[in-house]
Amino acid sequence: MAQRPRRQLVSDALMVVLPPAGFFAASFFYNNQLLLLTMMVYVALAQGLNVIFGFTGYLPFGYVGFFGAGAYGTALSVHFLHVPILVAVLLGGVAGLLVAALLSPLLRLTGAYFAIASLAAAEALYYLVSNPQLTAVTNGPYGVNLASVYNSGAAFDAAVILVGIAMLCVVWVRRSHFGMSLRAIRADPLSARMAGVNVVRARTIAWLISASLAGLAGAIYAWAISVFYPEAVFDLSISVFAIVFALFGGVGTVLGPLLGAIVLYGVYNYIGVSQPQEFQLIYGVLIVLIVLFLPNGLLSIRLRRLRRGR
Amino acid sequence: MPEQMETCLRVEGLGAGYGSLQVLWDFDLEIGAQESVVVLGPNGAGKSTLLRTLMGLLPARTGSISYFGRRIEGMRTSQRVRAGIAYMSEVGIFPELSVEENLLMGGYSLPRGRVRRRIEELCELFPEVARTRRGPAWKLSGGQRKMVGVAKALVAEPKLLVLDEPSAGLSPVYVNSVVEALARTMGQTGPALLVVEQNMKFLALAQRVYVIEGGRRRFRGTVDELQADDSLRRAYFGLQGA
Amino acid sequence: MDDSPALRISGLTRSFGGLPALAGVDLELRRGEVVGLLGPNGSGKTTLINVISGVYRPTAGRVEVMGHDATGSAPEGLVRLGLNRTFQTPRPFRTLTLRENVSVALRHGRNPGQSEDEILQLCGLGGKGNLLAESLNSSEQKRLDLARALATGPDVLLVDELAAGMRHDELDGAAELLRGLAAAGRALLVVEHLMGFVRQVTHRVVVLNAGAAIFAGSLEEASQDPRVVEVFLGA
Amino acid sequence: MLWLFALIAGILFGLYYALAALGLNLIFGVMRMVNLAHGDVIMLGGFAAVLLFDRLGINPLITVLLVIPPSLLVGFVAYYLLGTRVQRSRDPEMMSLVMFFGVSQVVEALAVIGFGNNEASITSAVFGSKPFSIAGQGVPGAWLVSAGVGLAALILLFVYLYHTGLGRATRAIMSNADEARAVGVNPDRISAITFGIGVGLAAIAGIFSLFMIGGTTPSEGVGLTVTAFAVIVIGGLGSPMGTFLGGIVFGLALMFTQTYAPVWSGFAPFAILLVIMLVRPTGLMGRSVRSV
Repeated sequence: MAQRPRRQLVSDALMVVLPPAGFFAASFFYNNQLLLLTMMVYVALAQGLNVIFGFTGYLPFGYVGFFGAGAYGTALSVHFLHVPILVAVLLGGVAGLLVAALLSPLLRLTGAYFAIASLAAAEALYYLVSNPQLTAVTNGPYGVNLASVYNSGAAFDAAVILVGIAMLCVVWVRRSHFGMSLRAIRADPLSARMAGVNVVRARTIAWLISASLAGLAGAIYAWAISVFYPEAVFDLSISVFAIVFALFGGVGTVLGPLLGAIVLYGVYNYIGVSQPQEFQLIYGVLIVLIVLFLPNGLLSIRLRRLRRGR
Repeated sequence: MPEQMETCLRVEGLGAGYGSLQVLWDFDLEIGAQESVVVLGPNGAGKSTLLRTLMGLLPARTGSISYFGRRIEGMRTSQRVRAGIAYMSEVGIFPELSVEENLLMGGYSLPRGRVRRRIEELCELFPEVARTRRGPAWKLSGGQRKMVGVAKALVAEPKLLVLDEPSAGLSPVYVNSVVEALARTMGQTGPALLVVEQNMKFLALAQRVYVIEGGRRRFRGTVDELQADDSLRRAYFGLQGA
Repeated sequence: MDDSPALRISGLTRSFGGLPALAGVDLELRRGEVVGLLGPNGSGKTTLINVISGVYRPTAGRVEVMGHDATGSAPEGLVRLGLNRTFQTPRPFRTLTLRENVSVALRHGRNPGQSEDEILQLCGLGGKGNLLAESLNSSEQKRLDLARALATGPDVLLVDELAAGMRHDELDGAAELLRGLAAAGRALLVVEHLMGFVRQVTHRVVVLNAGAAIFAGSLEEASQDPRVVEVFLGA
Repeated sequence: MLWLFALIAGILFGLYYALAALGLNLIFGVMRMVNLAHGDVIMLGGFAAVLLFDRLGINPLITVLLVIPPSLLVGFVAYYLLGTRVQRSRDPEMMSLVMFFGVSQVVEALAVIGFGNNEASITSAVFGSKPFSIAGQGVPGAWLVSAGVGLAALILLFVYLYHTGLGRATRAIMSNADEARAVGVNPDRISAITFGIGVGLAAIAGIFSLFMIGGTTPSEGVGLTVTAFAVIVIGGLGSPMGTFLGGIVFGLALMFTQTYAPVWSGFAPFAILLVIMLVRPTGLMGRSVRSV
C-alpha cells in the first residue's frame, strides 16, 4: 500500500514538471517562438476550461471573457499603476479572478442557461471595454500598445511557468479531496449536500481557479504580442479553441486537454491552414464528430481498451 | 388462466433496467383475452418498470413479449398502441392540454371520426369526465385526473388496458370510484386488464393476481389462494392481521 | 444526557402551487428510538423527509434537531447539526468508487470516528470499496446511501424505504442493521411499505394520510384503528 | 416626442425579435435542445434573400415562401442525422449544446467561404421609400412589413399548435414526452417536423434582419443566437407564446437604449440578458431552471 501513493506522487510531479520542461526545450529546436507561446497559452486555457467544465460540468462559452480581462488588466496596470510587467501579469490573473467573482451568481444557473449567460457576459465585457465613451480608460476600440514593456524572451519564460501552474492546478484538483468533492457534486449535487459538502462554495472555487488561469493566459498573451485590439482578445474563437482542445483530449483528465492543445494546434500549424474560416470549419466539424463519436475525448479510447483488456 | 381462454399477453423471462441498474428479473406473466389481472407489490418492486417495458418505453434486455401470438418486444411503442394496447402511466394525463384534447390524444392512432364517436360514448360512461371536458387538465383534482386518464386510455378501443397504480395519490373515496368505474367498463365485452397496484381494493377487479418483489415474481394465483397465503398477507397487505 | 427529543417537528406544512402536501405534521423522535412512518402512496411521507432534511423549505412550522432550531436550514447545515437521510430512489455518486462515496461524507460531516471501510462493512458492502457505485444493484445502492449518511455522524437518521426492492433474504440483515443503529443512540425515522419489516424494526409508528398525521402509536393499535384501516384497505 | 418614436419602434422591433426567437424556443420546448446554430440560420436566410433579389430580382416577401421547403428539409436532415444521436447520449442537454455550437462554427465558416466577409443587404426601398406615419411618427415601410410578418408567424404558429392534430401532438410531447409516446405519438417524427419549422422561422427572420438589423454578415450568427436566447429567456424557455412577450420587452428596451444612449446599444442586449437571468431565471412565463 505504501508504494502506491509514492508512485502516484512521482507521476503527478512528472505531469506538472515535464510539460513546461518540454516546451522550454522545444524553444531550442524550433524557432517560431510565438507559435510555441500561443500553444502554451492554449494549453493553459484548455486546462482552465477543464477545471470548470471537466470537474463541475459547467460549460462557459464566454470563457474568453476572462482571457480578455487578463489582457486588459495587464495593460491597465502597466499604463495606470506603472508596476513592473511581472506584477502587471499577475494583476491580469487577478482581473480574471475579479470578473469571475463578479459573475459568480451565474453559477446558480445550470446547463444551457449557464453556458449562454457566460457568453453574454463575455460579449457585454467586450462592448464595455471597446466602448468609445471609455476611451480615456481602455482606449476604447483603438486597442492597446504595450511596446514599452515588450520582451519576447521573458514572456516566453512566463508562458512556460504558466503551463506548469495550469498542470499543477489540474493535478491538484484531480487528486485532492477538493477534487473528489467536485466529482461528487457533478455526480449528484443533492447527495453532495447530504454528504455535508458546501456545493456553492466548491463550485465557486473551481470557477475562480479556472478564471484566474484564463486571466494569466490573457496577460501573458498580451505581453507577448504587445499591440492588440479588443476584438483580438475577446474573440469568441478563443473560447471555441479551448473547448475543442479540452474536449478532443478528454475533459476531467489531467493529460487530455494538454494533448488536445498540442496535437490540434500543432496539426493546424503543420498543415498551414492560412484562412481563419478554414480553421473554423475544421474545428466545427471536429466538435460535431467528437460529440457524436468520441464524447469522452481521445484518452477514452485508451481507457476503453484497458477496460476491455481486463 | 383458464384453459379455454385465448391468450392476450404472454411475457416470458422479461428483464429490464436503467443504465447499470437491473430492476426487473426473469419475469413471467400471462393474461387471457378479457381477463383482469392485478400485479401487487410494494414501492420499488419493479411494477412501473414492468409496464414501461411492456409498452416499449424501456427496452427489454432479456425475454419475450407475445401479444395475441405475435412477438412485440422489438416493436416501437406507437406500433404496440396501434395493435391495441393502451396505457395509463402514474401521471396519466397531459396537464398542459385541455381535457378534451387529452381525450383526442388518447385516440391519436385512430381515424378522426371514430375518435369523436368514442369520446361521446365515454363521456356518457364517465359523467365526471363529461363535466370537466371543456376545462384545462391541470385544474382537475386527483380523482378527476385518474378518471380522465382511464377514459383517455379507453378512447383507443384497446384490447388490453394497462394501468400503472391508478390509486396513487388518491383518497380512499376516490379509489372506490375508480375501481367502480373500471368494473363498469370491463364487464363482458371489455378489454383485458392489467393493473399494477399496492392497493388491495383493486383485487376486487382481479381474476388472477401476481405479486412482485425485488423485481422478481413471488406469487401467482387466484385472489383466494393469495388470501390463504399467510406470509404474503402479513408482508404486503397493509396492517391487516398485524 | 439530556432527555430532549433528538428531532422535534411541529405544525410542519408544505404546499406546492397552493396544494398542501403536508398539513401541520407534529412528530418527536428520541435517541435510541425507531419510528415507522406509514401511509399510502402520495400521503406525504417522502415530502415530509424532504422538508425535514432541508431539500424543501417548509411553508410553515418548525424543525428542531438536537434542541437547535433548524427550520429552513440548508441540507449541509442540517448535516452539521447531526441529521441525515437516505433517498427512496438511491442517489450515490455513481462515477465515484464506494470508498470515495463514503470518503466525501467523512471529510465534510461530523466525523463518526470510523474509517471508510468500517462503515462500508457495517452496511454490508465490505470488500467492495474499489468498485464504482454505478456497478451496484439497487439494494446495494440503497445501502451505500445509508453508508454515506452514517459517515456524516448523524444523531437523527431518516431512512426512506431501505427494504423496498430488496430480496426477501436480505430483509433480516437490513432490519438488524437499523435496530443496531438505534441501539447505539441514534434516532431513526423509517418509511417502509413492507409490514413485516416495519414490525421487526420499529418501536412505534406514525400514519400519514393526505399530508396529515392521522395516527401515532404502536403498530398493533394502528391495525385496530378504524381510520388507519380505512386508509389502507378502504374497508 | 423621442419617447413616442422609441415606443412605436420598440413594438415593431419587438414583433421582429419574437419572430427571430420563435424557432429557437419551439425546438427547445419539444426537444430540450438549444440550437446554437439558430443565429446562423437567420444569417443564411438573409443571404438567401439578397442573392435571390440581386440575381433574379425576387421580392423578399416571395422569398419568405421560397425558404420554407429547403428549411423543412434541412431541419429533417439535421434532426435525424444529429439530433437523434445526441438525444440518446448520456447528457443530451449539454451534448446538444456543444454539438450545435460546432454546427454554428461550420455554417459560419462556410458562409465566409461562400459569400465573403462583406455585409450584404437589400435596399429598404423595396417596401416603399416613403415612411409611413403612425401617431405622427415616420416609420419605414420595411419595419411595418417585418413586424407584420412576425405577427403573422406568431398567429400561424398558434393556430398550428392549438388547432391541428400535429400541433396537439407537439404540445403533448412538450407536456410529457413519455406520456405522448404511450398514446402512440412518434416523437422522432414530431421532433423532425418541429426542427424544420424552427429552422424555417429562423430563415424567415433572416430575410427581415436585412431591414431591421441593416444587412447581414457571416459572423453575426452568434450575436443573433444570444439575442434570440435573451428574448426567449425573458418570455420563458419552452413557452412559445411567452416569446411574443419577450420580443416586445426586448424590442422596447433596445429602442429606448438606442434613442437615449446609442453608444451602449451594443452592450445593452447582453446586459439585459444577464440581469434577467440573475433576477428571474425562469423568465416571465417559464419553469424553474436553477440548480439545487
